[in-house]
Amino acid sequence: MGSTQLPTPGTDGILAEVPSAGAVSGEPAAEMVQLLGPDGKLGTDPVFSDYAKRIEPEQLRRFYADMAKIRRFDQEATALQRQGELALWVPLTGQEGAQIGSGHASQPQDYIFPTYREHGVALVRNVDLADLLRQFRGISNGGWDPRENNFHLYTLVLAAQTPHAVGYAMGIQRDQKLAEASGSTEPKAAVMAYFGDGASSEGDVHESMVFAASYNAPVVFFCQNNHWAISVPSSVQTKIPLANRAKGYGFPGIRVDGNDVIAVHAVTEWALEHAREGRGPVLIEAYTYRVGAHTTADDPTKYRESAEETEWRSKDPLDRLEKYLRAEGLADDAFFEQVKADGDELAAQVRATTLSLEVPDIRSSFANVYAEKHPLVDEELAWFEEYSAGFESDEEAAN
Amino acid sequence: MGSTQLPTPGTDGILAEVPSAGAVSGEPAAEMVQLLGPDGKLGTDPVFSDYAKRIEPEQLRRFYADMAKIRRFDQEATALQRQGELALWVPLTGQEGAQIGSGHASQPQDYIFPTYREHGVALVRNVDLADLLRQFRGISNGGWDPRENNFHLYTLVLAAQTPHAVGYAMGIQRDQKLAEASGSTEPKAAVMAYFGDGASSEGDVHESMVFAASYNAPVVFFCQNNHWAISVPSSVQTKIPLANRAKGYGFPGIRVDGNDVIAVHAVTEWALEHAREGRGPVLIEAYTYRVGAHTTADDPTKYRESAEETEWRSKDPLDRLEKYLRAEGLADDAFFEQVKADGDELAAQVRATTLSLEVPDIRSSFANVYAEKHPLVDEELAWFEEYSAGFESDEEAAN
Amino acid sequence: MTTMTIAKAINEGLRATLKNNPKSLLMGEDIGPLGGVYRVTDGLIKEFGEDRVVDTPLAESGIVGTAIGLALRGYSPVCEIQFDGFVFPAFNQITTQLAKIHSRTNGRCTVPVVIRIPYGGGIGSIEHHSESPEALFAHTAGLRIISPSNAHDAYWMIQQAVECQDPVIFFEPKRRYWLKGEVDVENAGPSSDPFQAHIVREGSDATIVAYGPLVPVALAAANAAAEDGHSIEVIDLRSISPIDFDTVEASVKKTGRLIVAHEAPTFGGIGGEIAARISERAFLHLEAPVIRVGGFHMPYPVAKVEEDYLPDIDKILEALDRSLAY
Amino acid sequence: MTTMTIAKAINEGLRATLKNNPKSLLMGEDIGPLGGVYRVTDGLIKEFGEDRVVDTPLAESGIVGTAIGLALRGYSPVCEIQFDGFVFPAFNQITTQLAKIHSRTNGRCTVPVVIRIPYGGGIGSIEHHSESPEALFAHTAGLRIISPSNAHDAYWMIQQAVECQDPVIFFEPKRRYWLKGEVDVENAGPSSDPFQAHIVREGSDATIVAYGPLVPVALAAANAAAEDGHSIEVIDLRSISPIDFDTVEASVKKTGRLIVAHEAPTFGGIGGEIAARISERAFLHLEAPVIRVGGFHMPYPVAKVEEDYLPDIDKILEALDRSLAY
Ligand SMILES: Cc1ncc(C[n+]2csc(CCOP(=O)(O)OP(=O)(O)O)c2C)c(N)n1
Ligand SMILES: Cc1ncc(C[n+]2csc(CCOP(=O)(O)OP(=O)(O)O)c2C)c(N)n1
Ligand SMILES: [Mg+2]
Ligand SMILES: [Mg+2]
Repeated sequence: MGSTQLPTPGTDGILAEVPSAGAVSGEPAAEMVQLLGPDGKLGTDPVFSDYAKRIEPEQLRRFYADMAKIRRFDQEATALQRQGELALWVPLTGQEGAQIGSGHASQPQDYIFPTYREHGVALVRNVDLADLLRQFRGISNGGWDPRENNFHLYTLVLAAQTPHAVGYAMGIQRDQKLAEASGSTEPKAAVMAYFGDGASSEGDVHESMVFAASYNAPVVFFCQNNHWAISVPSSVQTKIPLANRAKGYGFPGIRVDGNDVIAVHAVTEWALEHAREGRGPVLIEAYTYRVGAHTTADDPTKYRESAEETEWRSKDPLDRLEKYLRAEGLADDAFFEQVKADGDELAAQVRATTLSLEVPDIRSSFANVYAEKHPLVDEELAWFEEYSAGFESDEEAAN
Repeated sequence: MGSTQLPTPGTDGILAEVPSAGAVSGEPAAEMVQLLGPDGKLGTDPVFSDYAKRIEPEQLRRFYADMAKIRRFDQEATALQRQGELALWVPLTGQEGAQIGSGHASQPQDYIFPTYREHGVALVRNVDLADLLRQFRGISNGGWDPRENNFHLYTLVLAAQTPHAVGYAMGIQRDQKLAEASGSTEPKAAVMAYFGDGASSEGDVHESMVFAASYNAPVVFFCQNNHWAISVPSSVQTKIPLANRAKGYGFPGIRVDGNDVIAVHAVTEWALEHAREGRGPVLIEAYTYRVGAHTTADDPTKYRESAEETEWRSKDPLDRLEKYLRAEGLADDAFFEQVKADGDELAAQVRATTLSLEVPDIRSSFANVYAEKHPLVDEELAWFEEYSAGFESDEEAAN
Repeated sequence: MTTMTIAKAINEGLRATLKNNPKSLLMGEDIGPLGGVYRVTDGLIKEFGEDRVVDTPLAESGIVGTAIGLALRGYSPVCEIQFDGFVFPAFNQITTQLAKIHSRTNGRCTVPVVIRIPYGGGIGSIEHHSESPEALFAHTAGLRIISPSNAHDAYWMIQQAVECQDPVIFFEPKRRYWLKGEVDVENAGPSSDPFQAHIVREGSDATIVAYGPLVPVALAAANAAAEDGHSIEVIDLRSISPIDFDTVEASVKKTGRLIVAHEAPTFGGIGGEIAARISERAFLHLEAPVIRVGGFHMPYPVAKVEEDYLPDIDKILEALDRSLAY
Repeated sequence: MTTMTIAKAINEGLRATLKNNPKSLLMGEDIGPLGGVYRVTDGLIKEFGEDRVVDTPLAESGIVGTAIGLALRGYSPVCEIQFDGFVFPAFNQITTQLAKIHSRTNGRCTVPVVIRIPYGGGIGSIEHHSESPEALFAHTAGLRIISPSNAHDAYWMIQQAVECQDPVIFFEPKRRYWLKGEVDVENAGPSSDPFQAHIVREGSDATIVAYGPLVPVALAAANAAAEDGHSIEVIDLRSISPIDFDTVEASVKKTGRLIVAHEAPTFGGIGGEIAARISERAFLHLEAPVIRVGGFHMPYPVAKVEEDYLPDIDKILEALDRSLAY
């Protein structure tokens, strides 16, 4: 249970106590914020229980429904890949708690930079899930308009989006200064940057944290430690809990049970408030597990024991919330049946939309290299048109 | 005075307590290892006093003599630059304590990766100081054989040498395993990587620390926090003492008074022992000050108050050791006069050698692009020979 | 018309940008109170404050990466990389992110980031302070690359770079920072399109193409050749990506001969692209092969021998001789 | 003679290296128990242990940077970069350090690091998994760059790369990983020098130069052209830096026509260097301009349109037609 000690509101620069540095990252740290245990019982935390109490039953049901929905979507996408309809799929099963909990803590004015596995966050941010599949169907590198829901495109070069998040947050700081000067009362905003335990080793994560600390930027670094970077265990990236990284920069770092959607929500809400209120960045390490393969191209039997997977399945984020909802009388069989039906409907709908997505033309690639006119692009496009026309006339001649 | 708490020898993974994270890097942290204060009085430290006690009077005098020598050399190099004999000079004045203290803690089998201001370490490692000037005279990018004294060339791309240091240390680990297997009793070795407060922000430093922690590599990261990266104060790089960075990776980080040669020596000896004995990396932050300009091309009046410089001059590493040596009766006027005379002699000698250094020929550049034969290099060299010969025959014709 | 150095012209151009474009801001190492190691941003922090002129942590990937984030938020950041040799820590952000975001978002987002890089040699400096890495950026689609050779262009081109909705790498010929020239701050005149080459000297016997620091060298070589009775046309390329091949092609179709000069190593340099394309476009007009004058295939050498390394008047004349004698 | 795929040939080559050179070791992401995402290092960690086959943290600059340190200590590290598009975080270490250390130390130190990079498209993959960045390395002196196109070369060239005292970037044509071929594990034969080009098909009417994944395409185009009565010579370049210009020049002097094909974008690509140099060396022998067939000036496009992007038989034939008709 969480004995996390946090900055007194308004007091800057005092570090949250993070789990004992001696702990080994392969095992759960002794100190990790957890409210809802695998047994479905709700514990307490001196700071975060207050945040958890704010969550209405309706919202808890929504958490469950969203976790179930995105897991169902994940299965459908995996199936689509197996059927040759997607080039690749990146499953999120096991990480629903971390994603749905944190996603729901964000507000519309916050801007989110995901990596590539944040389908749960995408769902919460109202991204059309069929649009999300465009990337994996090989028809677009970015299937949605990031400005529409303040949810950025997936970034495949690991960690490259983390400085973008900090820069975006620096922009928010400037906008807010101007807004305050002009007496505007727009709601304050923050940024979230998602990355993995593997990506945490990249230099860009460090530079992002240096910049964020230096400018006190309103950004929450949300690291999903799912224990694996493809085949490499997180112990290769770090010997101690990743939340400790924040100690090097002087901002709070918190390890939270990533399979506990309530704790994740509470911690993320706290962190986003902290950031929005101008108290600077926060690092959250969501301690979770990638239950499936890294991608549909991966074979985990090459590098890990299935016993580990089994163990983690017993900590499943959906199961424990179901137990809690049932025990507290907040949801009944009808609810869970409805969730299942909704999931199937979503899956069917995504499948149908995906199969009907238009295949692009390379002309659209030509069109988007530059925002302004470019002679070389024009020249090469002209060549391509002539070249293609040659084939068409060949074909005509042949007919 | 140091209340630093250190890992019990043999116990891995317990962090040294580093200065309170709330401290601001602009001011000395409350907790910093210091033995010899600016007043020349020797204090105590629960761990490091033992190390300080090992230092014989003869060695203390050597510390003083070396600090004085390298400061004198610094003046001479600055003069040479002013006289147009060097393209640029990078003065170390103010940082003698950090460099001579740490340099003397290293052993011949240790390998050292400097940045570009470590003239004091170079002196201790027996690099010919005239060779060191080759780089600044524009006649070589590396004036000495790094293998001769296990002192690497200066690296000008900031932080780029830090992963080299870790890789070198990984090589030592492998060599030692083989040596142990074959019953050899070679002394154990470690690596030191020097870098500045500015360079600490580069991604390469992070990746180096990740690798070092992951492989438990025998490497000591030695950060000279001299308060400035050219015109940028260290508060832009970090809001808390840089020693805290080690907390993010789970190895000890220690802030030491960089102007206290005794404490620096003690802490570095401890750290190198720690590394050599297989207990993993250590980060040392030597808290010091760049009293002069960044380089001879720099003008500090553009960005800092001279009062700051004055204040730091009162913490001078030489002055305090002189006070101590005199107070303890370990050195007299004759000693200090001799030191001065030796410094002048060194300066004269370096000047003479520098002025007589041969100017290279571009043919040597052609020769060293590749270790093995390369047709393009041969072709371009042949062109150059013919082209140059054309001028010579033109000249002959003109005569 | 005002006379000023190239450094001052960029300074004035940035000042005008900061005044006219409230979303513009400058970022980099030592660009604040120091005004940059070459004083190109001198005085700007005083005038526009710390939110518009930002001294950053020492981390180039962080500089470009946060600039991208600012651009996504609607800002127009101008990053300074302190020297040519120190742009490489930012290479990933420039190549995989900055260049591709417009394309990746199917045209939805623009990232109008400018990256200023003082480049080139001839200043007797130490390692990494004299390089010409432009070809390493030109190969990547999505970036634009320009380099002024005179004060008037410098003043206008930096402003045009910021206004351009595409990312622009702005290479500043550092050894010409103190070169003075007339600047018309009212009218860009023929410099209104930064991506167009300029014929800076007309001629009929051969064409020399150069850009940035070598434009004055090319002109001097052309003048020297004139004394031997050769009429040489000189083109200031100005834009390295895109390249204004039309102007070069027209010139070569007139002169029949082409020399391309740049400080960057010849092998794999942008001169190869120009030679290849012009050889294709003007094949039947070329009376001699295109001759490239560039750096050798070696790391930029130490200062004391850089004279032997750098393309200079003599080397260009030698190439001209070979071309004319073909 | 044994038949094996290119992936297996590299695997066997690495195995031989690890056996014969006790100072060699492999480093990279997922190269251990997984055997690499393409299984190129399959089984090696079992055979040689964790000190020789090292799963690293996820940090490319760290991989190359520590490899340099290991090389300075006397080791011969072979780094795997997981995909072409992920080499850029290591660009600084490769360009400013790895390439320059031999020169910087005035020849005193060697850094025999090999960097293996699976490269190229045609596999229907997502962004950053299909690029051909070789030109971005070729421009930097101090590096050598090679790319095999068949199993025999793959087996030998990887071993030669490790033995070479210079840093070598080893580009592996990933879409040909499963291409089988005969390997003579006893004798390198004509493949004893990895920096020499091979004439893989003789002809007299025109020359096609290709390397890596496009060699089979060039051969197929030549065969198709043969049906139309054209005799086409095909050269497998094998080494991208240095380039064996002598072999190409001799061929072009014979055929009078040259097509250069690579997947990388044409603009600023290595084809420009070849075109420029051969146009100079064989100016009077060329009956048509050198024609380049390469990628468009755009980020590598999405999988569903890569067919329109990639040089293929038709595009090479179209170029041949243009050349022959000139
Ligand atoms: C810079 C970079 N290097 C390598 C890769 C290849 N790669 C893709 S995913 C992955 C593992 C990522 O692990 P982690 O950050 O933990 O995220 P997870 O996949 O577990 O969500 C690797 C190595 C990449 N995409 N980007
Ligand atoms: C990668 C890189 N970026 C920028 C520079 C230019 N530069 C040279 S020294 C310096 C400041 C270094 O500060 P610090 O690391 O604190 O070392 P100090 O000079 O104080 O010893 C800068 C920005 C460089 N050499 N390398
Ligand atoms: Mg992971
Ligand atoms: Mg400093």
